[in-house]
Amino acid sequence: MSTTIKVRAMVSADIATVKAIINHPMTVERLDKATGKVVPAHFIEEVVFSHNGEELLVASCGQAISKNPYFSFKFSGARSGDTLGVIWRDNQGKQDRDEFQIR
Amino acid sequence: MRVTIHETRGWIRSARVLALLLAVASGSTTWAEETGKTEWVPGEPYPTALLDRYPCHDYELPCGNMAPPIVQQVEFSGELTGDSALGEKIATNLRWGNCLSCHKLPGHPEGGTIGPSLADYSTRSLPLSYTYQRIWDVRVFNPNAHMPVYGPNRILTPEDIGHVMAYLYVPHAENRIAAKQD
Amino acid sequence: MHSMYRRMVLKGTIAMGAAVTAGLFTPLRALAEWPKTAFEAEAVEGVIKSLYAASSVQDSDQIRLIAPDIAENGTVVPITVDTTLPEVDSISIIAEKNPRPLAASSRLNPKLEGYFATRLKLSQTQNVVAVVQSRGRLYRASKEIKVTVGGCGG
Amino acid sequence: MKTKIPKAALVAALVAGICPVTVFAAEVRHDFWPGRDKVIPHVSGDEQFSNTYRYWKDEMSLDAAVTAGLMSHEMNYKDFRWREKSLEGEMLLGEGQELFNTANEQGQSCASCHGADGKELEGTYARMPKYNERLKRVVVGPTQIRICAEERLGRKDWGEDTRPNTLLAFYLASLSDGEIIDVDVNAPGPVKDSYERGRDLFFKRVGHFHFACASCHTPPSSGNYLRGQRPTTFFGDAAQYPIYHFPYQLAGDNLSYIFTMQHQIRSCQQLSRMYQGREGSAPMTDIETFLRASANGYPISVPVSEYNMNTDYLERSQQVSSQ
Repeated sequence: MSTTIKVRAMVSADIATVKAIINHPMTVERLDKATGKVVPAHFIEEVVFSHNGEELLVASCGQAISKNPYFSFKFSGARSGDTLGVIWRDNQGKQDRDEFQIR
Repeated sequence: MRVTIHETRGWIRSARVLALLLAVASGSTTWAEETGKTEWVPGEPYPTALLDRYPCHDYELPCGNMAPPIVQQVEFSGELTGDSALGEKIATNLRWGNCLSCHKLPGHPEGGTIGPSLADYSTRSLPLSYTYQRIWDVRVFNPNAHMPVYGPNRILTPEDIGHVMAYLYVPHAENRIAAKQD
Repeated sequence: MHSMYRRMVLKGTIAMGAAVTAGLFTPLRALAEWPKTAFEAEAVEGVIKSLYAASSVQDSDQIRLIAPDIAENGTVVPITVDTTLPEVDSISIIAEKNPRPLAASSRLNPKLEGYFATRLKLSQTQNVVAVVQSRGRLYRASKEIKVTVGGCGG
Repeated sequence: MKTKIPKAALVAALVAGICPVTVFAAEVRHDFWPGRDKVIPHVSGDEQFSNTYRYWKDEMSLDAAVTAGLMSHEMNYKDFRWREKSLEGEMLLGEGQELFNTANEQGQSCASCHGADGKELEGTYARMPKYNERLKRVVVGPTQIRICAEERLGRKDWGEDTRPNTLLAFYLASLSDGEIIDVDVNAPGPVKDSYERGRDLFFKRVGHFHFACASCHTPPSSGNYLRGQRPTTFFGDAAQYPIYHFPYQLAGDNLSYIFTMQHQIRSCQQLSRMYQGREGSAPMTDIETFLRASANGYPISVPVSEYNMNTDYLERSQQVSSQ
């Protein structure tokens, strides 16, 4: 069970609403006053959501997405008990994946 | 711009002056420190360690039993010579005058709504000394006003207030246009 | 015409894909390559041109961009895009006055409702624009969000 | 352009005049924000202050107000702070639970005395702060955790303002989710005195701006915009603390945005240019006692987040205003 992704997915009247949070600093490129060096941006570039293995949504992100990014979307044709897959990858090669039950 | 300050007389006030002198006598806030250079750099966060110069919530520190600042009545005469752009910087900077937190300002509709909107202040042509007193120590008009006591607590110097007034009375070009749209 | 053909093929594969038992089917294509030029473009037109290879964008009242008028805090501004346009396959969010305007761009499977929400960092008061691609055409809606530093003093 | 304050003359005259009497310290009269006498230690006290209480006093009236399209600040922000648990907050509960169960070198953990996952502590957070007989002082949640950790587990680094203490307080408060707050301030005693001192501190005008907490947290300020935010009235607010307060972080603070009550007070003091109290100190405990007692009769709701991040409340009001 990954500790970087948290999802709340609920079905009501055939429409599933997904709310997801990813634990990530999402820092922008900035000048470190102490060392005077430029600290490169560190942010999630892509998040892929899938339903029972079938790709649903690919969200590409820039540096303007807030820290601990939040995504929400809705889709039809889901039943409680289905699995929702989440994969994220950032611009420094880190990534994580996890699967959740739709309630 | 000539400014004179009159301590508001009255029995209660002199009791407070007495208390402040006692505080001074007890060495917690030396008069030199009061009138000398403040270490706070306006525009920077106020160093929390220095905030014990003003009344505070503590039980042991002297600031816990310090008298509040004395109400000061001030007058203002002469021309308005402040710099409008600097006045805007003072009024909108959270770490300086911070007027924007409570007031909408010329060209800044995102201001607060606790105080009345000042977006069109220049059109009201209010006397300069009224505005100056309003900013210096609003308690002369209303003891329970929300405004900070800019003068007695040395948040703004008379020059700063001059700049803010210049910004209010003569908002520079783009603020005037924006103010009209509000 | 070309993109229409591409979509029919895409639809076909997804229909076929759904028939395959759940666990077997893993996302076919490798993780998409991140649209770098779009995310680094500094002008809004540049963003749209490099993302969608088209430049004509129509205003549409079928897109609702739901966000606060005055942001409580510029580093976390909730933005929701809710559209009734048919067959939406992409929703992008652009913050015009941010150093790099393109904030997010999502590609949707047709099963999805035209709904996408996230939280943005906005550098100053500005217009936030939602661009929706529906049936190969681009539609937009925008809203001005006033951004001020949160909190009262400091 | 120099401000002419006749200081030298003023100082000389007064100091010379009163030297012989400096022995007794004059009783200092502080400035207080109006409203101190209207306060009662119960959440219904809000009726004396803002007219929003009738919208959020219980589940039913809150649902009615929400469907009527009222904005969050008209419901003292209880719409999302009561009806929706915070996804971000839930991410950190696991860490709090882990801390509760982690044993020190001698194999002792909080769970050794209080039951696995703090079973026996359910509901206790709703009755804090309490008078601690042994320590002869009123203690709030984080202080009790510090003392327990120090004395029972030998952990010296779980003080009030640290990550373990804050996440433990957050976890323990979540065990009391739904419990009705009941701080015992009716019987005369140390907790009642602490409540009254806290009330006076809450209304006392302090700091560079000469603000009181009440300057912003009572009408007409509460409900109005303070830049991008709208202050709430303080009644019932303690029921949601410790709260997930993203994106605010005090300098050097890696508490993943969980703010305990006193952490929030410190943050507000910093923002309002008031001298910052030390978490766990007597004045801060008194203010927390006052705020928690002002939430008496209201159910705890943890974990919730400080800001309303879902935009349905905006949709509601747009629909209502466009009708």
